Amino acid sequence: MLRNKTKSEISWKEKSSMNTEKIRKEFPILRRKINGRRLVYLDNTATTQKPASVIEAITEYYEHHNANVHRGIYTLSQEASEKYEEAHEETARFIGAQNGEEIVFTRNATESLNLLAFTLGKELKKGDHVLVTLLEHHSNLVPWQQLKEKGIHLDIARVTPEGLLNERDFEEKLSLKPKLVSFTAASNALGTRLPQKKMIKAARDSGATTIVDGAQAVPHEPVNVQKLGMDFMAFSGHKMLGPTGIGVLYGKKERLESLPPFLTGGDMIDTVTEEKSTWNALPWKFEAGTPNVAGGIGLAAAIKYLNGVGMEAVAEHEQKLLQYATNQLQEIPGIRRYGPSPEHKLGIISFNVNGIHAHDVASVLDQNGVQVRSGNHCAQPLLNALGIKASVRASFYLYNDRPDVDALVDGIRSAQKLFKVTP
Amino acid sequence: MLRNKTKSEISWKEKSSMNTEKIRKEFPILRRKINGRRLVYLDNTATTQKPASVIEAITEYYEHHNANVHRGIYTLSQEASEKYEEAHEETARFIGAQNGEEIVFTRNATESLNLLAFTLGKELKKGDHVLVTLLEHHSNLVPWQQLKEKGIHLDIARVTPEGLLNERDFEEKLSLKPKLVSFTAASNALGTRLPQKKMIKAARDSGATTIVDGAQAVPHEPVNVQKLGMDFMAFSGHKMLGPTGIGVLYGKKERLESLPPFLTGGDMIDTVTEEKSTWNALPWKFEAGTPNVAGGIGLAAAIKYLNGVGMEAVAEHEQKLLQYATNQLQEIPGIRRYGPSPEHKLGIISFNVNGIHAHDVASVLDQNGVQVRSGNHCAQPLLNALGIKASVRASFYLYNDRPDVDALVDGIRSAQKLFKVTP
Amino acid sequence: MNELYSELVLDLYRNPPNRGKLQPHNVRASGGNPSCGDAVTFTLWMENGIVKDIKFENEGCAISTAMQALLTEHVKGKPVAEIQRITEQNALEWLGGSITPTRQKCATFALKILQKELRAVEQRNK
Amino acid sequence: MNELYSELVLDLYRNPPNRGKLQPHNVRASGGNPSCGDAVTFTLWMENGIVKDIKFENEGCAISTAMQALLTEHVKGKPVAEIQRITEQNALEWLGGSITPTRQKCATFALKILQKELRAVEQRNK
Ligand SMILES: Cc1ncc(COP(=O)(O)O)c(C=O)c1O
Ligand SMILES: Cc1ncc(COP(=O)(O)O)c(C=O)c1O
Repeated sequence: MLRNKTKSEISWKEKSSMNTEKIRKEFPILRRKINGRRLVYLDNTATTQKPASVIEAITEYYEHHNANVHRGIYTLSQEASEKYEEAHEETARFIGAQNGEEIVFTRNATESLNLLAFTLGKELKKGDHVLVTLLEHHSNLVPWQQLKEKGIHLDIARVTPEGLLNERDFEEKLSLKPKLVSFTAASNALGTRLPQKKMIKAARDSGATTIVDGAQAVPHEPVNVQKLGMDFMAFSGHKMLGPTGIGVLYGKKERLESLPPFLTGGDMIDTVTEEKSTWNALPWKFEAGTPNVAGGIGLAAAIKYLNGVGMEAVAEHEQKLLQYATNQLQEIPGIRRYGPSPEHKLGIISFNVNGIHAHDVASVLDQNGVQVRSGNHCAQPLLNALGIKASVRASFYLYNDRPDVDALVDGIRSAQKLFKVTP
Repeated sequence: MLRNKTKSEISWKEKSSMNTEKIRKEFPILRRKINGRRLVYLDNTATTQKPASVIEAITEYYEHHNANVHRGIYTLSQEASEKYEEAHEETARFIGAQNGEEIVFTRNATESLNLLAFTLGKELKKGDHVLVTLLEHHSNLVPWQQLKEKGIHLDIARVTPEGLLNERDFEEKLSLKPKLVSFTAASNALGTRLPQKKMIKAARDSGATTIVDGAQAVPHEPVNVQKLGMDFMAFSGHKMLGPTGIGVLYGKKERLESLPPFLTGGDMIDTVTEEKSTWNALPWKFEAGTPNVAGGIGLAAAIKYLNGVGMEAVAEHEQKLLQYATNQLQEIPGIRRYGPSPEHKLGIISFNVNGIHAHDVASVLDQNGVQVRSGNHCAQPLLNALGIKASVRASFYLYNDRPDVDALVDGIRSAQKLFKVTP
Repeated sequence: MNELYSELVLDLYRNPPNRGKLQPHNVRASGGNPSCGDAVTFTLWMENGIVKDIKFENEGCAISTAMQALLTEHVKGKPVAEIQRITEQNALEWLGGSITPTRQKCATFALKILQKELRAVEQRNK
Repeated sequence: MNELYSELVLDLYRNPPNRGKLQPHNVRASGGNPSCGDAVTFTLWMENGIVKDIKFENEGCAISTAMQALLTEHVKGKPVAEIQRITEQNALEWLGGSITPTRQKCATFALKILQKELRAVEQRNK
């Protein structure tokens, strides 16, 4: 047993292209103890921890450059504006957009998707179809449900029993000629990757506007929007090492241009008379009021950090951890895992322990310093379809390592011992 | 001249209940130089600087407690949730609301006002009236203009030539029985205070729902929503020492309860089926997606800072600076000031220098380290009505002192010298 | 000893008294904590404002199951007025141990569901 | 010497050449920079694709006024093709000094308005 562990330890280090030890030192929170134990943060699907460089970028902004953007001609305002605009450019480069005009900063992926539901929704007519999948986070389902008031039909492509997209069903529902097709690049509940490129092509061929919920893709793998070809994509800064309160809506320039504005008021206008108003240029037309300047600058710092590591390396690291964790979990009796096999997934493991409720597993893990999510993961319809009420979810990011997985496994075993369910 | 200055210096110090010198040390950015000069930040209407305690609260959060809120049962999530909920309570206490259920965190005042325009707007019918004033920021005008599509009439109460609200006109327009009356507590362009309490009472008596844009009031004077009695109030954290990306919508509990949700998705829901969804409790029903947790915690730290100084003291300090600045500016020939006399205003001075465009004044001031706004201050209709295209605006906050005003005056004089317009 | 999971909680979870459906029953109280998928249904036999007998069926974690079992034990034979006086704090104390804030909802939601239904019954009988 | 306000800028602001309305004119280009309230109207006499004469009326700051005056000086007598080749960078260089980024829009918006109108004229004449 000990021999074995040492062996895999070595091969792991040799194969890994990333220096996790160095990375871990750059995340101040990882020095913290939880209940006297090493903090093992495994809720990366929900939100991620921040490297010192991101926290410093925010501090530096407030200590040296803070001012309102766009409007002042004085030095501070000029500096703040340049940094904030450069954050749009940095984000554009990161996802392969043409330039910062195609990048709207919102609060989070949820707001980005709502912006689309409100503005694209305006153009829809009674009887029109919108197509999503059963793998959506509530944020890419509930906004579209609201359009039912207007007489829009919401179609939901089904999943296979393993939790993959039922591609045949998706194609069949495409034949209803939906005006909009909106789907997630990966499921936050199960980790399932969707065949993005194929789905975008099929949807475009059938004449639909395509929207990708990239909240779980952009943080975890290289994404190039021009290669993928979707019209719009939503994601969240806080899920990719960035601050809370900053999200992104990517849109093809011509699509953003033809969209009506969403929120209105200061900064997004050109001229205002008592009667009516005209709109500012992209992307400002969609950023009403004083934006989250520090948030945008923090996001740019997060992207720089990710670029420094390399998104290929991030994806590879997570895939390896997932493989390792899957193997380790297989050794524990009485575990039910949900979702497809590792090669169809992001670094997410969703499971239950026989005889122990998901919440109790999470609580015992917490007593061991291991932070995992339990519940329905904001995907109630998917869990219903799979016949589960709740599951435990562990999800990985670049700062997680094998000791984290080992702590998870040890925690599960001690939960089984406490609840006396060891077979 | 020198004798005089010394005299007023003494009386100033005696009268002032605030230790500005100490306060200035608590704002790291004030140590900065601009173009080799002392930073004189006089664009506080647009946004404010942050004390070290606010920056530290954000850093502390990211370094020790960062996690998603509401959803996790593990230690970090529990800590983050408690801090985020406590931020709602702190904000509620600050404005005299009943409790945190009445406090919705948004991105900024603009989003708060849009939330109301979208949700209250839903209930309006063709032919209904909405009443605002000509003193509004674009953010309390443009969202209501959008309702014209639905056949709603937007009435705008006029101003007097000095820039006060024309109260008779407001009353006359109230007799059109508007369903909603939304007005700013103070004009960001001129500083004019509006007779809030009287206006709220008159509007309520006529049966209207009342909305106050408190973006310029809450940071600068004690505000008690229960005493004032409005149904809703909007304001922005970044204008009151808080971080960017966090704003507030206050609403009476029963009003917020009866309002439909605005943005939908994660966190704001209770149950979701494939067909439909039900909503979470207040205030979460209005906070869709992962909120700006660090922003909320930073805002709470800002409020604690303001409470430490005392809002009465803040208001008094600004009024004294305004008086001083008004007197000093009166001594410079060739200055046109806009707006009413100091006792009807917040600490805002709006002016032009004969023979020099507002932008050029601002640029020369910037060369002297003085950061002021020039332009239309997001209030184009008001400036049009007053027959001005642009003005220079200097606005004060608790960290400004007499040397700041003196630098403003010196800067104006050097602009006059450079442009050879000294009479 | 585990702080959150006292022996009492674990025992009640494994062998909860009063689990099942009371037949016949004349009051039924049902609800859930949708944020975590927990659900409970109480079936009661009431006479003259007194809970003569009560059972529960549920889907939930150890904390919520243990609490629901304890709750049925506590209310059996009690008049409604007394049941309405039970506070969340009381209920948490029954459990012993220290229930962390995020788990308190697991513990207390069933009490609220029961009290709400008993209020509704009283209203109907007025 | 002031970095932003060279003697050239200040002189042009105080005594701008070509200010006024050209009468008669056969082309008119008008627009503004609404974010700051600046506005300009050019009136031109064009023959065979050449700007024979040009004047401007404006409302604006020293930088924009100086630039508009310089622009009229530069384009007078020039064929449209040459005018279209003027870049923002060229224009900023005419001003000497160093125009800070926030003031560059003051300097360059008039050039864009003029070039846009000349393109429209060409389209019409095609
Ligand atoms: C796939 C997916 N979409 C959307 C969201 C919503 O993101 P946010 O809460 O940042 O708006 C999430 C977050 O969990 C997600 O995983
Ligand atoms: C009176 C008033 N209302 C609304 C706003 C809009 O605030 P924000 O840009 O933070 O949304 C401002 C900001 O200048 C303001 O002064």
